[in-house]
Amino acid sequence: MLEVAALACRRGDRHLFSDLSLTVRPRTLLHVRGRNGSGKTTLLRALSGLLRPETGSIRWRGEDIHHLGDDFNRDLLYFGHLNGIKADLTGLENLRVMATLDQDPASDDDILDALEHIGLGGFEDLPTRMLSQGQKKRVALARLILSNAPLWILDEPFTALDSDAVHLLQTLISKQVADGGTVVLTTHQEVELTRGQIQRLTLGAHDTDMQEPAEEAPSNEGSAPPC
Amino acid sequence: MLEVAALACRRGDRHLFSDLSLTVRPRTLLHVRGRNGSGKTTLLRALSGLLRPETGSIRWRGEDIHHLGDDFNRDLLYFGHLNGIKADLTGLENLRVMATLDQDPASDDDILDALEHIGLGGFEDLPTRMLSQGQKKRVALARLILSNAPLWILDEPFTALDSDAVHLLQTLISKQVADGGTVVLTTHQEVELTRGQIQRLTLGAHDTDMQEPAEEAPSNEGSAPPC
Amino acid sequence: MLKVFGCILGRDITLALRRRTDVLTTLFFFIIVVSLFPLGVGSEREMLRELGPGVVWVAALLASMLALERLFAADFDDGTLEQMMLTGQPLALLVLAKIVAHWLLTGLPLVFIAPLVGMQYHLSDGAIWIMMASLAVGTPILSLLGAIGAALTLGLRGGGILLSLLILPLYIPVLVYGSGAVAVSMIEIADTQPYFYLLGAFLLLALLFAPLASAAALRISVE
Amino acid sequence: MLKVFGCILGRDITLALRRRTDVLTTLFFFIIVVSLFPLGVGSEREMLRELGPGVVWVAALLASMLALERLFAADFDDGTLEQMMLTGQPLALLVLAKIVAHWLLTGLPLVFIAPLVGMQYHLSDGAIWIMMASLAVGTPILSLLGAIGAALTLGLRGGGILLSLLILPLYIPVLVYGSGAVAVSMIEIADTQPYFYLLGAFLLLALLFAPLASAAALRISVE
Amino acid sequence: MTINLFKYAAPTAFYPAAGRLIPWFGGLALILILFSLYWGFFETPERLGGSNPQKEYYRIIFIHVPAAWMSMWLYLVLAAWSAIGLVFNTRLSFMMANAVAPTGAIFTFIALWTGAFWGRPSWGTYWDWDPRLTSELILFFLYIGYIALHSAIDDTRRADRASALLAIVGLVMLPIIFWSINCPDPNQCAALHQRSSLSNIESNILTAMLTMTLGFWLYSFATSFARLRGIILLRESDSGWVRKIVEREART
Amino acid sequence: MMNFLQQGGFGFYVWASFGVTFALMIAEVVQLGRNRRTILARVGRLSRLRGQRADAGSHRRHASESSGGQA
Ligand code: HEM
Ligand SMILES: Nc1ncnc2c1ncn2[C@@H]1O[C@H](COP(=O)(O)OP(=O)(O)OP(=O)(O)O)[C@@H](O)[C@H]1O
Ligand SMILES: Nc1ncnc2c1ncn2[C@@H]1O[C@H](COP(=O)(O)OP(=O)(O)OP(=O)(O)O)[C@@H](O)[C@H]1O
Ligand SMILES: [Mg+2]
Ligand SMILES: [Mg+2]
Repeated sequence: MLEVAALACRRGDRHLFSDLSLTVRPRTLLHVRGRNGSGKTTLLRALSGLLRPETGSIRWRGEDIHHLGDDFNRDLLYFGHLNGIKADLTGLENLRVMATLDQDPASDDDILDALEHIGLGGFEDLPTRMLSQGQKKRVALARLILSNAPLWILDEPFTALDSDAVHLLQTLISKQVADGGTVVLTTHQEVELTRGQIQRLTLGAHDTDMQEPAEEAPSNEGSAPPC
Repeated sequence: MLEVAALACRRGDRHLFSDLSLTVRPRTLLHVRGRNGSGKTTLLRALSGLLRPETGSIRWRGEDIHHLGDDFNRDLLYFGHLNGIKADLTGLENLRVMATLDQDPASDDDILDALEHIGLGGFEDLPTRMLSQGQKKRVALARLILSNAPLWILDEPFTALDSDAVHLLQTLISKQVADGGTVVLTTHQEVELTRGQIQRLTLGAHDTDMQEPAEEAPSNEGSAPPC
Repeated sequence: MLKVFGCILGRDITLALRRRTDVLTTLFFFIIVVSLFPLGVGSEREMLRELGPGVVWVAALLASMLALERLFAADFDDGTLEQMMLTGQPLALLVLAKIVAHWLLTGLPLVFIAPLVGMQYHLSDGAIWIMMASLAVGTPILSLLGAIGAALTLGLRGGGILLSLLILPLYIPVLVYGSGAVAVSMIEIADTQPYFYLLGAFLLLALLFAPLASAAALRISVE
Repeated sequence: MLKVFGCILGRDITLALRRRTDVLTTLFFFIIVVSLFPLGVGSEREMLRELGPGVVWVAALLASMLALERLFAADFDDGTLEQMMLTGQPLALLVLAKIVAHWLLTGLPLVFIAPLVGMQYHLSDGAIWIMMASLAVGTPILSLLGAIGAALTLGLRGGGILLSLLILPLYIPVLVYGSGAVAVSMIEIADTQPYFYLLGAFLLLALLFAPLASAAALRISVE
Repeated sequence: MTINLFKYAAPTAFYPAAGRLIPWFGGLALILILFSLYWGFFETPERLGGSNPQKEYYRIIFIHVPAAWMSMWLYLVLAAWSAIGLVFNTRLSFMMANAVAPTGAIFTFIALWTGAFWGRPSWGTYWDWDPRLTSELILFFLYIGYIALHSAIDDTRRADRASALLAIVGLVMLPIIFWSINCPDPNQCAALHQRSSLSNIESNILTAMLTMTLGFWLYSFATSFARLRGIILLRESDSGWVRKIVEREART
Repeated sequence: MMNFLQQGGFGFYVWASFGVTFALMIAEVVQLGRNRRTILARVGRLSRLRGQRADAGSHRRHASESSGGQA
């Protein structure tokens, strides 16, 4: 269970949201929505512990995630705007390293199966640098198949994927939720679940003037504009 | 009119497509589709002259684009996976520089109008580094409003945009097509046009074994895999 | 034409001034490298005086080279370089504008800081003047030549160090004549003019060909 | 624990070997910088011998620092660093593994190339041995200290040169004692042992604290 | 006492308090500096005594030594605030460290500059690689490094924390660096260094020097408080109390 | 007076030291004053902008104002 209490975040000198409280139970998908720039990425990074919020607390199974530290990380799978795969390693090697670090008991065969499953059969021993944008993303998503972390945090996982891959990913997410996991994701598209329930959070909706910049950039003064 | 004859491209050691011929007339949108890794980006970069194709020719108004050189570039607006805006300049300054280089006669007021129109009113004097992913993309898309290039080549312009912005962009594309322009784009979503006609090209569909890597990467040999 | 040149020049200078420290870091890098030597080799006055010109020029080479790494890289990473190549303006012109902006921001300050550094090495006033003059003629050559290397190594991992590998050997003539001029000026009888003629000729040649070569290299790298 | 350490070590070494040039470039940079000096200062034997230790050590400083720029940057750019921070393994351990891999690839080769360089400066055999030993003890300190700077400047524009600004002053003790040991070894009566004790003590301290500080810096930078 | 401290640890409370203190610090600093200038130029002998008597240029001592002391003291202050900020996660401490850095760098530069202009008449050169001078130069580099890192990072929070960590690493390394410069040869280190002491300096000179030190000290309080107020305004600009202040000060 | 200025022939060194020291200190104070004014102006402009947000044209005016000011 992920509990967020009185959370406030700011980037630079802008308050993005404040006093955000919510609880995400197991078997639930939290779909964070909002316009461009409403702070979805910021919220997800705060939830995964990468960014320390201004105020407020985030608890996982009753304990503050910053106290849990590495224990929380072991329960978490975060997937950000960047794929987190090395361009010079092959898909197989990338996933092997991640499995070791995550202490997932995935053998090479498991990894090859996962790659096959995600539609990269035949590409597993190509350095990922040689893959297209969408294929790279697929390699990263293969971790979802291998991991048994109960909490997934996915930031716009559907971009750059073709419709096959989108479908596959939706199946994976449904399965994770059905198996008692928790998923937090952002996407501008709609998501459907076959089992489990969807909880929606819309950022920046109740109060549109949050969309305004709080302040001009300090470095922006004094120099002549180009051209 | 954009004419492609017997085009073949390869990336690394893989043939992506060969013997591709097509003609895109004015008042037409060419929607390039295909699975992840089918070569859409490669084709678009070839069409814009950034990448020299293996064989085949690309003609714009009857002349080879590599002979036309800068004259072709003046007719072209290319929009790639990268936004092409400087993070340290404000939206206004970015667009001002681009307008000067493109020799568009856009005054500051025109630019401000365009930014307002694309939903960035109030953000125009913030360095774009302070904007979210989608907001940055919007700044880049404001060029579409300012430019009067007859040929647009857009590589996945809809990613990271929220539904408002997607709608706006579709309107812009419709208008360009209606005004006698040519648009080439890739996206995994469907596009609709209010006027003008849509031509579709699906890459890698006729021949699925192209999805297989032709050859293993040379740099991949000889060193032990990690972990 | 001139408007486009001015636009890019202005853009790059604005960008640098938005991050004022960027400009200062090159300068301080130069000062720090120069100051490291006496710590490594000891501080005997006579020896430092002999070392001075060489150390200053080697430090200038390194500073210029390190700063060059970012000449096109930033524009490449955010896609603006791609856009510049598609604007219908001669690429060599845009490249020249970028190089000039770069030199104004990283090369020129070295000329002005040279007296300070000369003092640390106990150089005479005359030698310091010659050093300033030789830096003023030599550093633009460094920027021009370096631009070719920067364009070639664009987007490669470990670009910085690879760049130095490509470019440092090309810098050798500038180093030899630049430090030569200063060293010779410390001897009464010798004449520094031939050194400056040579450096000037290099500069002209580089000014003519380097932008073209860099533009060609950029086209290859962006593909 | 050991498995994780080995995994990261293996990963980084594999990555480097996939791009063999990366490893070689550091080495060549070192050689080129060392070779530039005789061109800049003249080739008098006596002076070169005196200069040798200092120049070699300054070049080692610069080479190590330049290579460090990429220590975390590549992982940061493609998001793998973020992932490493979220794996539930102590970050300091992962950082240490990365530093060790980095030293094996860029520091150790300098030790083996030292005799070649020593010859260029007409150093005696004894001095060359001492130089190799001092590099072997000193370069790990450089990698460890530099990692802190590399973590702090992660993802910043002009990172390379900023890094040098931050880190070169911290390298001074290593420079002083490293080159001091070699210089002293050329005098008959003097004893190099205290130098090595000092360097060894530094190394131990750095080994203890630098991974922790780098891990803290990474957490700050990735935020 | 502790309650008071915590009260002033909030930017809200600190801003007006600093505003009230600045004129006092500034005024006192001016008085002390003017006094010590008068004393230093008119009430002290024309040459410094000792084995190597120096002529009138020794008066540079009245700014050189206080500036050198301040440069080192302010680095300590900078590192201390940084450490407090990192440990207790108080925003004001980071701002404090930020506000002190430029003043410290200026004093370091002054020490270098005046030392150079003292060295020319007394040693015949503007610069020598004497340990003391070299360490001061390194201190200058450390200040510049702190400032450069802070301004290279856009996100103020990251900038604060990163440069604070750098300041602390610098503080740990400082003694090691200074010591390595002071004693480059561990075999005969003890013999190298001799300290000139203040005890045998004439008391008039000492008076002028110490008043100047105090003056510089108060001056750095005034400037860093003023800078701090600016930083607070910028960072808290979207909170209500800052808006009120701005409206009030726009009227006056 | 002349005597005082000459400082026993070392006037150049003494006055260069004292001059630069106090010039730097005064420059710092002046810069702080200017800095404060620009900060107040900017924060003021932003809070006014917030107040005016109701009417849609305000962003425009604000932006052109600032670009005019920069040029
Ligand atoms: C650029 C050149 C110089 C620099 C960077 C410099 C730096 C310093 C520093 C850091 C201190 C404080 C050290 C301490 O308290 O132990 C100091 C004190 C002092 N310096 Fe300098 N100095 C320079 C040149 C000179 C020269 C040329 C003289 C006179 C010949 C001089 C005379 C003194 C004296 C008398 C003190 C105070 C005595 C003491 O506290 O031990 N300095 N200087
Ligand atoms: N590095 C940064 N420095 C300062 N402000 C930032 C930074 N990154 C983002 N912001 C600001 O924070 C706000 C939220 O950004 P965030 O990336 O969380 O938005 P998002 O909801 O993920 O948007 P998108 O749908 O475009 O990805 C943006 O409005 C932007 O102005
Ligand atoms: N730099 C490269 N070097 C070698 N091969 C590459 C490179 N970039 C892409 N490829 C290969 O070219 C193929 C086509 O890539 P491209 O980026 O054109 O695909 P795409 O259709 O745009 O896919 P996506 O929908 O994922 O963006 C990929 O299968 C990939 O294996
Ligand atoms: Mg986002
Ligand atoms: Mg693509």
